[in-house]
Amino acid sequence: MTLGVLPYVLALVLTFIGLYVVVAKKNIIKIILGVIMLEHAVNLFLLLLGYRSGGTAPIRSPGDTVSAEAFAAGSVDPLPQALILTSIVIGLGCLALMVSLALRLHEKFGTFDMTRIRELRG
Amino acid sequence: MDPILWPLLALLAFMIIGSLIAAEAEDLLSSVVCVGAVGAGLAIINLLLGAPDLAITQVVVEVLCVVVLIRVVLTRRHETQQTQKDTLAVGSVLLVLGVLLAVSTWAMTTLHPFGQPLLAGDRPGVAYQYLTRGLAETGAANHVTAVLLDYRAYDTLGEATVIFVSIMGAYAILRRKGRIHHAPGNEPDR
Amino acid sequence: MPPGMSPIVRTVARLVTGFITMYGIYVVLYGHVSPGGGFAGGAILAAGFILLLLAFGKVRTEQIVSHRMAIAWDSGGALAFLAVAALGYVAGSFFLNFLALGEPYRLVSAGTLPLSNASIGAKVGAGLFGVFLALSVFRPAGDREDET
Amino acid sequence: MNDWLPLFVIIPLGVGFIAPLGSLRGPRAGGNRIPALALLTGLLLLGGSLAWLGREAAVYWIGGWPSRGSPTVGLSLVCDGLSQMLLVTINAIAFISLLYSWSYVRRYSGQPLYYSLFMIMLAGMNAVVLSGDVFNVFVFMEVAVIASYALVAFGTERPELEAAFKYVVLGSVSSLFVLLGIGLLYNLTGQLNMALIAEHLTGLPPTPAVWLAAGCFIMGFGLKAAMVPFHAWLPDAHPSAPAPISAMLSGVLIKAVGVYVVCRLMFSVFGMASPTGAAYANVLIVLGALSMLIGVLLAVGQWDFKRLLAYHSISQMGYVVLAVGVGAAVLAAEGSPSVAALAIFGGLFHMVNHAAFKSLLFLCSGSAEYTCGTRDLHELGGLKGVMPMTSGCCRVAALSIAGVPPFNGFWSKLIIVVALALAGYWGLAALAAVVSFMTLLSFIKVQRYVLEGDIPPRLSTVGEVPVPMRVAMAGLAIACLLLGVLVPLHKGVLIEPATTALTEGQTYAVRFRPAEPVDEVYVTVVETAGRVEP
Repeated sequence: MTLGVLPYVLALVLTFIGLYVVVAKKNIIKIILGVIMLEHAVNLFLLLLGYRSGGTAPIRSPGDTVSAEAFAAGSVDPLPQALILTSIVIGLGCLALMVSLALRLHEKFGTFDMTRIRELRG
Repeated sequence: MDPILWPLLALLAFMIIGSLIAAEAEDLLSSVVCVGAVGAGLAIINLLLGAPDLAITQVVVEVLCVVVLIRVVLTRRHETQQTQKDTLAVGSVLLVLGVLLAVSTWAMTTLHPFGQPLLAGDRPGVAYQYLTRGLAETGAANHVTAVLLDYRAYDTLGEATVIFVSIMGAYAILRRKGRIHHAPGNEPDR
Repeated sequence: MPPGMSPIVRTVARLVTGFITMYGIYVVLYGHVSPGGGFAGGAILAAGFILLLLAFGKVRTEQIVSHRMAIAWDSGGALAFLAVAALGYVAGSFFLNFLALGEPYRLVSAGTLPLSNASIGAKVGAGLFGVFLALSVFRPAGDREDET
Repeated sequence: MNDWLPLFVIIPLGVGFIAPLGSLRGPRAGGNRIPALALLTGLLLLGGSLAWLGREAAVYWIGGWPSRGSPTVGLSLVCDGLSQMLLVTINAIAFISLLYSWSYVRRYSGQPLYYSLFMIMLAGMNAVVLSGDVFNVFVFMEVAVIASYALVAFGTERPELEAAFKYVVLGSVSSLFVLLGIGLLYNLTGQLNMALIAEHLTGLPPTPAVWLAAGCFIMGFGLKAAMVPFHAWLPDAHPSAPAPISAMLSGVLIKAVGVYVVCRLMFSVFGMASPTGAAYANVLIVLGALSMLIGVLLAVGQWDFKRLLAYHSISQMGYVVLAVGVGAAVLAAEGSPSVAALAIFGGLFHMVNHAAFKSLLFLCSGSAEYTCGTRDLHELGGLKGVMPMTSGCCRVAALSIAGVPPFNGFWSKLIIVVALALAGYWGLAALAAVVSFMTLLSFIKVQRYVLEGDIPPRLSTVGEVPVPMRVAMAGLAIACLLLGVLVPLHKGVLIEPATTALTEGQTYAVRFRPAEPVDEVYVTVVETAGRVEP
């Protein structure tokens, strides 16, 4: 039934909006924003994969003495969360590089417009 | 249906609208702010779907990204006069992306539906082992940290290296002079 | 007008930075018990230092955390994490959790996890602050300050 | 010996973390200590990888998890024939590039940063080749690729910055598609270990979601391997990098992070025997043939030495992907296994040869740029008299890539063309021969304008490059010759195990899954290849 897959489809729509911005826009900052949007969309997709209806965070509080199996039956999947943490960090790393490049490009070419930069490349 | 489905769909709609505004906004600063809003929406969805670690990390990283981008854009946004929009290229890009979106949506219908992942089924994958044996074998109450730093610690070594490399890369790109002295005829631009 | 922002921002920054740093250290060290961990806590620490940098400008912040210190802590944190992994390698197989697990829900439990969290927290905190320091050379007004 | 595997990653990472500390004590204090340390590490890794050649497949479980009685929760390092071959190629080219950059990088500021990024890129590539877990491959691919972004922009001049920005954006987009593919696989199989995913995929019907996952992987890793529809970044990125980095990028990075992962996923995880195997094989064939043809067509008209080499990289990688694709098609159609093995053998052999002669060509172009200061073929000329060693090595490399008999390029191209013909793809065999001829023309042009002819007045005072650069180039030239002449000697040790690793396809799942404890229902690992009934 398609309603069950609706959140995945909306995450996919976000992915393609980000892809559109990266492909169609000419301004460096817009391209960087497109990559950030793409990262948000893929992280969201991984998050939706791990959810279990009625699930709680996979963290045991000192108070509960429920058995391991019962805890496992009630909690959300921790593995996609670990993947997303790694993906957020990788996204931050790429952003740091892109912003550094954008600043140096602006310093050397004086503009953020990729078409003018490609002409002036020399 | 699932109690959290309607708030989730509302937040997803908010994120999609935010992304569209960020894509089409003329002024760079408003685009940056819109992307910040999309990130904040994602942080709230993290809380909704039971991922507090991610919510903290997402919020703080989002704040840092938006601060960096605003500093970059603050004084350099006067050059946003759009070069003439060649509608043919934009149209063809939209067409291709539309076809790809349709095909992937059709392919996604065969996934396990939202809310009933493999973990909830009778043959759970590796995540069931992490949940049942996490506290006993690693002693960590936070199973996400148990996965990150004990079961799959090698991944986290890679991750720490990613941060290290991107920072050293940023230093390398931002240093004052690239080449010290040049071969004859290969002078720097200015 | 001294570099950085208005006096109001500077006084608020002076008040808040202590709490932000304390909260960051808490999130790093209690990563294996409560939500958080090396990356979240490190990012919070970096946010605290960046607040200082924005409020007081580059020169004053350099006296507190200099660029060279940021690189040293970054490499040091990375080497510490690799050392924890190498000790595990010596004690059996790579990344083995060789310390005693202790009783759960306490600070000193889960073997090497708090050590790994601390080293990653230091690394991410110093690293992000270092990048922001390097980026801040391009002042908002667009003219280039003296090179660090 | 088995637990040496993590050292291939720990040692370069350790050196990579230590190197920036050298820049703390003032710009000149580092001196020769860091380059010497890096060179020593490169030599150590090369020796270790050579010692690993010819051993049977090994698995190393990280964190000691399976031995503690719990089934598959940890990460594994897998070193079978294919990984051993790539390990040797990566570490050999890395050692020679380090030797070359000993004097080449003195022209750049920030030497400690250069060696730190170089060693971490090397560690990332070693880790990708050794890893047995899909997400682990993704993370260490990111490590290697982010290091290469910064190294491409190391010269911080106008063209380098613009090329590096395009490379970062396209690289980030392709990595996110890989992550999408991993998410899809996790939803379907609940596993991340490649062996277990393969095992679960055999049980699953070929639903569209599996095709979407495979499509995401091909798109993501295809861009890293510069296959045609996604090759736009390579002709800008590789020429603008410093010469030893161009050698590493073209010689090894697009193989270890691109073609190797595509082969591993297509053969071992998604499997050729499944009904969809034929579809995957045909996709590879189409991509390979397109890359081969378009790469050489674009290269013929080039007058910038390094851009010409970059386009040829795309074309030569097209050969590798085409040969492996044809081998996969024969396997999928249950054709004669010997023809499939021959095609895959040709493809992998050409991958190793390409690593050797393309790196040498980039190093020679770097030497020409080091002394004459220009990359434009019009302004070069007559280097034969002035730079004898560089010209000799350049000639050897040009003859190898063009496929002239005594050198290695000829043998691998010959095997590929023969395999294509035997497999019944006559059209593609003819295409491969035509492309090889056009490559020959292109490199006759290169030799004519760079080596022959009279020296332009401006370059008359040009001398030979410093000694470390000459030794590095000579080493690669000898490797090109030996790889070609001693084929019967080294094929049994180097290429054959890699071919069998691929032709055995999904038995990868049986061989590299950990031994389950007896009380569990799973069967223990059996060496013989066979279908696993869970």
